[in-house]
Amino acid sequence: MMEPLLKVKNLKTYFETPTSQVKAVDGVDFEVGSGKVLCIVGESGSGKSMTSLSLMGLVPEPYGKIVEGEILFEGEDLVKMTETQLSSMRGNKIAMIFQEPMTALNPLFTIGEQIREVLYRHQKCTKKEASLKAIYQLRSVGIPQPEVIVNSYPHQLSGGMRQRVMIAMMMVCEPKLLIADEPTTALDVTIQAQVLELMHELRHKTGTSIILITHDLGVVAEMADNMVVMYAGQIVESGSADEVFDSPLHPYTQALMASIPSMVEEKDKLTAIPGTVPSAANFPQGCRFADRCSLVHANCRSKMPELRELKPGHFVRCDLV
Amino acid sequence: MSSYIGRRLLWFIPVSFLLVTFTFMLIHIVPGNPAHSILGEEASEEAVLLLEAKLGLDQPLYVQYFRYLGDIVQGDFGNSLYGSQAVIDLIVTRLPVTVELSLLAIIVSLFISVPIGILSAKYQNSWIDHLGRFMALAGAAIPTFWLALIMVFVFSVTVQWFPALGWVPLSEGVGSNLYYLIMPVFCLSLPLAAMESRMLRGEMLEVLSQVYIQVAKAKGLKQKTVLMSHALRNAILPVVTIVGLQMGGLLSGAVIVESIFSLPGMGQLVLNAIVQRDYPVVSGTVLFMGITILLTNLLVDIVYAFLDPRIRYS
Amino acid sequence: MTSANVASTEVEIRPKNNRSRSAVVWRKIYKNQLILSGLILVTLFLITAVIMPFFVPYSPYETDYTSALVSPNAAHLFGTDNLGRDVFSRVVWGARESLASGIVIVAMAFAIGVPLGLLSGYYGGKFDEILMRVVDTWLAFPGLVLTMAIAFIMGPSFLNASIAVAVIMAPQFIRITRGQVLSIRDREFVQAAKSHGVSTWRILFRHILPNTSTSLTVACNLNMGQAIMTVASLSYLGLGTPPPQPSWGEMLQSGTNFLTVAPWISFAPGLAIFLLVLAFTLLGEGIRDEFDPHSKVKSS
Amino acid sequence: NSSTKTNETNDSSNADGSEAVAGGLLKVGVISDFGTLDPARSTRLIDEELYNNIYDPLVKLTPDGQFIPGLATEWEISGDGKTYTFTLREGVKFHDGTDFNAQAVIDNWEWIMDPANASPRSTDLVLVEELISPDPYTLIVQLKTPFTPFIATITGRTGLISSMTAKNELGDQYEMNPVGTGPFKFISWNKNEKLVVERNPDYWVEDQPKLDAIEFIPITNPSQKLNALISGQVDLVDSIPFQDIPNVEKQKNLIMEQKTSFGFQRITMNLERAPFNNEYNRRAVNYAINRDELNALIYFNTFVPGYSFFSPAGFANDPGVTSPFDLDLAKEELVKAGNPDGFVFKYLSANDPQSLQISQLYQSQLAKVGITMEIEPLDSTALTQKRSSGDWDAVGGGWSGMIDPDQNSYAFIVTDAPFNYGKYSNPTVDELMQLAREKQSEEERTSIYKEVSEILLEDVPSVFTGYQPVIDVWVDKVEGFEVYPDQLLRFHNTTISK
Amino acid sequence: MTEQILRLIDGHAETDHAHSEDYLLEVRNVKMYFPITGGVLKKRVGEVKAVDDVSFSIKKGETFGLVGESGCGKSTTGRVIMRLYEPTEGAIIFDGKNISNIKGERLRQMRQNFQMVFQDPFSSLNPRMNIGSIIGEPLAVNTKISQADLKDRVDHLLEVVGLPRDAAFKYPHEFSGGQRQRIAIARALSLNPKLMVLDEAVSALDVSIQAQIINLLDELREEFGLSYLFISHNLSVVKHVSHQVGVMYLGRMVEVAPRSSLYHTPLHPYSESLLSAAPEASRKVKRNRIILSGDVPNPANPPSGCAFHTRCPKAMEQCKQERPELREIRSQHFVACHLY
Ligand SMILES: Nc1ncnc2c1ncn2[C@@H]1O[C@H](COP(=O)(O)OP(=O)(O)OP(=O)(O)O)[C@@H](O)[C@H]1O
Ligand SMILES: Nc1ncnc2c1ncn2[C@@H]1O[C@H](COP(=O)(O)OP(=O)(O)OP(=O)(O)O)[C@@H](O)[C@H]1O
Ligand SMILES: [Mg+2]
Ligand SMILES: [Mg+2]
Repeated sequence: MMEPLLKVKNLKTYFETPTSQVKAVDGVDFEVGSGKVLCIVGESGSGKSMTSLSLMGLVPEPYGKIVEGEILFEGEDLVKMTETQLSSMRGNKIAMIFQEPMTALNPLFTIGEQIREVLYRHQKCTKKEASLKAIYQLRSVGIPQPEVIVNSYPHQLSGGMRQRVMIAMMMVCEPKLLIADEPTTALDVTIQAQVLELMHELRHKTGTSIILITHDLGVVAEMADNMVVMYAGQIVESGSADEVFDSPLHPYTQALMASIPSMVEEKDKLTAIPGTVPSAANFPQGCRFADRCSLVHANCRSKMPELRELKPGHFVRCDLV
Repeated sequence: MSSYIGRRLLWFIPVSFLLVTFTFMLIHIVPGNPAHSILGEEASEEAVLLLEAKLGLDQPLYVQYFRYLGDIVQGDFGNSLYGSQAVIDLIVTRLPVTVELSLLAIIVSLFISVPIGILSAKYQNSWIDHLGRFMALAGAAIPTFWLALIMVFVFSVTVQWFPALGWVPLSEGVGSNLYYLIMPVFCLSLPLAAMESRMLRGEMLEVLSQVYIQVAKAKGLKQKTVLMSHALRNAILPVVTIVGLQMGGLLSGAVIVESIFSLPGMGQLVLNAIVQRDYPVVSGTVLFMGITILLTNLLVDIVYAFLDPRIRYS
Repeated sequence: MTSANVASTEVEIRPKNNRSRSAVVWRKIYKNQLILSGLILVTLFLITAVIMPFFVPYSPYETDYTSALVSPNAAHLFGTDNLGRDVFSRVVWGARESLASGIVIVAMAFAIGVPLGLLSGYYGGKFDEILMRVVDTWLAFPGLVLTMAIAFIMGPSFLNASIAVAVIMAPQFIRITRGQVLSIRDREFVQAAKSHGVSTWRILFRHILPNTSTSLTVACNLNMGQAIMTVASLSYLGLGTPPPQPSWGEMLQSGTNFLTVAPWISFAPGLAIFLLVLAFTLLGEGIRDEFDPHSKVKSS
Repeated sequence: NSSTKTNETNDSSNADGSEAVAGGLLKVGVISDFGTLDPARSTRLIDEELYNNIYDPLVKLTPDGQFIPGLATEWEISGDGKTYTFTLREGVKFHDGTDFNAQAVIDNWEWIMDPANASPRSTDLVLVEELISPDPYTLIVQLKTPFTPFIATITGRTGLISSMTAKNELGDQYEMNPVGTGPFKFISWNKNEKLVVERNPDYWVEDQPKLDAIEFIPITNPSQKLNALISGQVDLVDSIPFQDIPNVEKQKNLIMEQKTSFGFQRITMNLERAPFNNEYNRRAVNYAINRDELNALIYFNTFVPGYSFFSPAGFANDPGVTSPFDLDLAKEELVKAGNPDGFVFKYLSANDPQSLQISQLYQSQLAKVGITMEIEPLDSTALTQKRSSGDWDAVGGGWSGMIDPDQNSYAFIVTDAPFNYGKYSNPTVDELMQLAREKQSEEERTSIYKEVSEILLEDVPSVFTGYQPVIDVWVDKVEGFEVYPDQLLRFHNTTISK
Repeated sequence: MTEQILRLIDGHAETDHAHSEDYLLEVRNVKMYFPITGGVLKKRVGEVKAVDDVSFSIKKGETFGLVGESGCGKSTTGRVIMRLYEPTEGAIIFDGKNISNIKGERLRQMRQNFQMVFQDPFSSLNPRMNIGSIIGEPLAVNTKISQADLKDRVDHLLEVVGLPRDAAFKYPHEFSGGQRQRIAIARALSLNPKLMVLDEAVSALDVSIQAQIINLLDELREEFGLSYLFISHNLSVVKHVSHQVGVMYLGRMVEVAPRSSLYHTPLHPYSESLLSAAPEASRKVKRNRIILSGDVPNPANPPSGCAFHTRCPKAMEQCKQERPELREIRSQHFVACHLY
């Protein structure tokens, strides 16, 4: 089998403040194949964003740190790279889209300036070439009248447009990997559909691999080749999307799916998961889902279950299955 | 934006009207008869009455007010009670000193504060930040007059590097003009620099936590570009505004600095006028300073509108 | 989701073992070096002002022919001034004037500014427009110059100087309060209170005012420092508390005449002003850092 | 009875013969900026400091207080003391080229006497009945009553003659564009920065003035004066804070000279209300004030303690007029007054640092006998108003002094005189003071003043503390400058070496 | 008696629309316009038609779901009903009484009948008040309840929403988002309202928590016979909770129908594409997506005719000119579209 584009091994990203230690990401393993879409789902605070920032080498200074693990991108360990090496990767080979299109663009620069900047940084090109490329790129993400838009400022655009601009900006160097952290959460459904459609298209056109982070299982179902379910800084289940949706194995994944109202089926009552996510500042010793799990067992609280490969490519962190 | 600026300009009228009214009240409802102070204690009652009539002080207050208003509109700020010089002439001859002093102070303060602010924010909670912050806090807490005296004591009297006082007009050479201004400018700029660096640090921290900074980093931009182009440009805008709004504080500081270093500026003028109860000069200068401050604020607003596309294109 | 993100950070702010609210506040204060050092300094000055005068070795008023301009020694910690008065005793007594002026001024400015700011921010409309223009005008006066003029015209006294400074300071409180009210007015809990039929007064004083307290505390502290400094400047210019009442500004002023022969006369009060102003500034900045990191109170 | 005329050339010769080079620019630091450059409108001493360089008086003073001819070459006083006949100098021109003559003097004085001009100097000429000019260079002044101090009066501002042509032409602007006959011509005045005068090449005294120009630079912050001298920004200052005296002495290139002034310092008491309507209380204060301490702490031993109006600088001083510093005596007086534990009174003080220091010292001294003095500092205008309102108990202050003893006493003590704030009224004193105005011999007048001083020491309408010095300091390259007890600066004979 | 008088005062002819006993709330042709000011003098230069001629009704004990994209006027509708705004036009009839113009004391009394729960559980609770006073406040200001009774009532309400009693002494920041939303619900329940306006009440919560709250709301509705106006942009949640659903677009109601009717056979092209765009958490169901082009137009300057015609795949010439009225196409199924 071909070496995957990205391979994350036992990634641990902690926040160490003088008073506390927050295990935001606590031992995460996954792979992304070339041209594939990997979706990471999980509830708020489960470490999705920290995982993606770790991949980018953008863990918030000075308290956040990757304390352990490897991030092998095309065989090279990003964790060991210097800041200079990393920065020449960012926006070039690995790009990232953020959640809030409203605040993700610098209000004082025109759209054109913000796109051209990437080109100047990573490619040798003249002003003219950069301008042309920027316009071309804007057109390819479906922005009408790109010649006009390049000279506008972000506040003149709607949310959907801004997210398109973000995508254009990040795709301009044709990265191998695009990380999208909840790119559609802030958008309306009809606009979300447009943006997801756009990402679909781009992936087919450019062969870029995508890590799509979301808390919306609907989006996962729509987009994912493979998926990872995170809970409290850890992966509880991962595998191909079809597998996981068809036969979710972890009690959390099962409960999560049952808790979502459906558009098609009629559900009389939703299955709510009782309680709340444990605080990242002091996780319980054993399984982190134990307190909310309906199948909980005495062992669950004492020993942390391992992530096991139950079926080929389908991993679960639960000793009960 | 034109309506934004238009509104600003429109408001300028009632606000300056209020300003004129306040200055009038300031001077005219206070006890103390200027005629007495001009004539000295030997003056006869008769002489006082005559002078009052000459100065129009015998009129009812509202008549005086409208006359004052009329004069101001025509650019006539009245005459000094001592030496009958036109107040506006007095102001105009002193203006260059205060303007130069203030401008230099602003420039110097920016030279001090911008690096401190940036470094403090960049290395938040490191020793650099602690030092920068302490300097900023201390700079704001040092009484200007004390600082000035210590500087005179050290640099003029003890080591004799700089002159203790005095002023050389620009026309007599830029070098000596600046040489005489070094200490006053420093004293005046220190509190300003302290405030600016505090503000800049705050703004920088705020901006650095914005998503678009993360985006800039995610684009692979060099740290320096992120900091100096993306972050600083956003952070400095409000700081510039505040600096503009500091005109009042600056002029107040100028009063003290000018009096200590015997600079023939507006601060000296108004301080002496207050002590001599030279009412027309006091009200004229206060009014002039007030209008200057209003105009600066107006200018800052307009400049801000130009610098910030969110206002420019609205 | 933004709010959800807040939730996750909220989780860790949540006190362990259900610590009470005041315990949390104390812990934060203890952790924050700015607040802590400011608090210690202010406390020291408060002690100095309230208790110390009863323990100082000399009367701050008594002149002594035989011991004028004595440099600091065991008997006179900070030396004596040109009239033979003990500088240490005078500095200790001067703390009263400085602290009192700071408190009086901020209290007056607060009393003028906060109600106006509350009303202006909450009701908006014409009243707000006009008040804001008045405030603009008010702020357009060169502060110290106006203070000087007022203090001079009314005659030098503690109260007059304080009134003059308070008058200049009040618009800042209007602005800060108004700004806070504007941001709180549209928060959902105010909407909720309205929809429950809570009266306007109650909304203003129960819902809005308490939520401005952090900003106002910061403003009070920062302005306290500024007030003390301004009063010292006025005293320095001979417009503050008249002698012989020991006042730092006045001591510094008269000390400057002896800078070359007896620098200690002006050094001690200068340092005292510096430290006290610093203390309040530290406190203000610290509180803002710790409890109100996102508000940008525009300092004057 | 005529005064001597002295040869003008006398004062231009250098005693040591080292001929200083003519020319050069002298920079003079003065205590504050000038108010008006028109002597007829001036009330403040600072203006007067300047005037003798731009204007000439009819009669000049010497540093030791002698009268010498100025614009008047001779003067004669009639036996009844009411007619003064002046012979005026011929060939003198104002800076604007117009002639100086008797009509000029008359025009000047009539301007002052015209109530419409509200001239503060009009009090100097109230006794004038008539001004007659029989020929262009003779002026006869007819007084209503005999007034010996008249000559002294016209050594001051009233005796300085302006060009009426210029004054009429310029109107109010004359205050900023003075035209006199003096050794220097006015060039420019930039308020708060400097006032420049330039050598008058046509000055009527040969070889004078020697300087090319003078700049008067106000240094309002007194503690900066010495710094300005040391750092070379000025060559001469008109005064120096007393506490800087030791420092001046340490500087090798600085020359300091001092003279006791004509004026006096005192505490005046309001005799119209308690506690000072009680003479014992007044005496108690007099005994409790320690003038030696005042001298040491405030004046750095440059002060001359004193007990009357009359400074040793003038002729009327009598060293025998004195009273002891004695706290026991003070307490006895308090017992007699009926308030053995002392009393409380309100004291008005000028608002400048030195006055406030003095006030605090008094306060501390009086506290030792149980008297509580409450200080109310006021700026000069407020002080004047408060003082005339009568709502006060005591007021401090002094008088810078003029040459004639009458100028330093009459207006302060005679019933209802303008500066008699405390409302002292003693017919004997009134009579004696009037008599002293009419007598022409110094001896007679001295003995009258001694009598008055003794009465005042008994009645204590005010507590005299002594006489301030006039101190000028200059760098050693300045020569030919002399200190005058009236504090005025006269640079006609001054030179500066490069 | 009083009721009749009140009706007379309100002066609204009620004879036209026969008042049906089982409707708790009727919204009739409500318009809410906000002025836009501009220019140097801040003159009124236009208006945002945030809610433009909206009508619907809610039955007792039922939930009316209101969906639509951001800015379409959902919240404004809710607020007008809450009388946080006074409607520009139209009538709001609550329990047979027109409340659209009442003021002062009457409004205050009326308000006890309807309560609101807001989207953001973090800003809808006063951080400076403890939970006890937050929940008790509506009671304290509206009734003359004794301190002890108040405490009992608060305890009871806490129990109802599933929070421990000692929560009363804590402050909002000590609770998670879901718990806070429970507190907000408890507060809304305190006055025994008949109608609750839930403005995105579950949108900010994680799915697992969201399910908890939805279940809670369901229970409360049954227990207290409440009616809900459930505002949300999440179609599946609306589907789960509502009996009737209204779809809004640019300030107008484009479709109102019973839930099943709407979700099975949406009639309006906008509803259709909206439903098709909503992601479904299942790999099995493959739906045909209708992807709309362009953004929602600016409500200050809405398109002529049918506001949706700029994005409508089935737009006709008529749509540009004429504004379609809301008409009953099928039983209980109202649509504003020229296609029908
Ligand atoms: N700057 C920080 N300092 C301390 N802890 C942090 C910081 N940023 C995040 N965390 C913690 O790290 C954990 C993971 O956060 P992360 O942002 O990755 O969650 P997420 O899954 O992206 O959540 P969401 O869906 O809300 O975006 C959380 O518990 C959070 O509290
Ligand atoms: N107080 C107001 N003043 C002026 N315009 C307003 C006001 N409130 C709302 N609007 C405008 O009315 C329109 C409808 O707003 P509303 O908040 O009702 O939308 P919404 O459907 O709730 O959207 P969202 O899903 O974003 O909450 C928007 O264009 C908004 O800008
Ligand atoms: Mg996230
Ligand atoms: Mg809404």
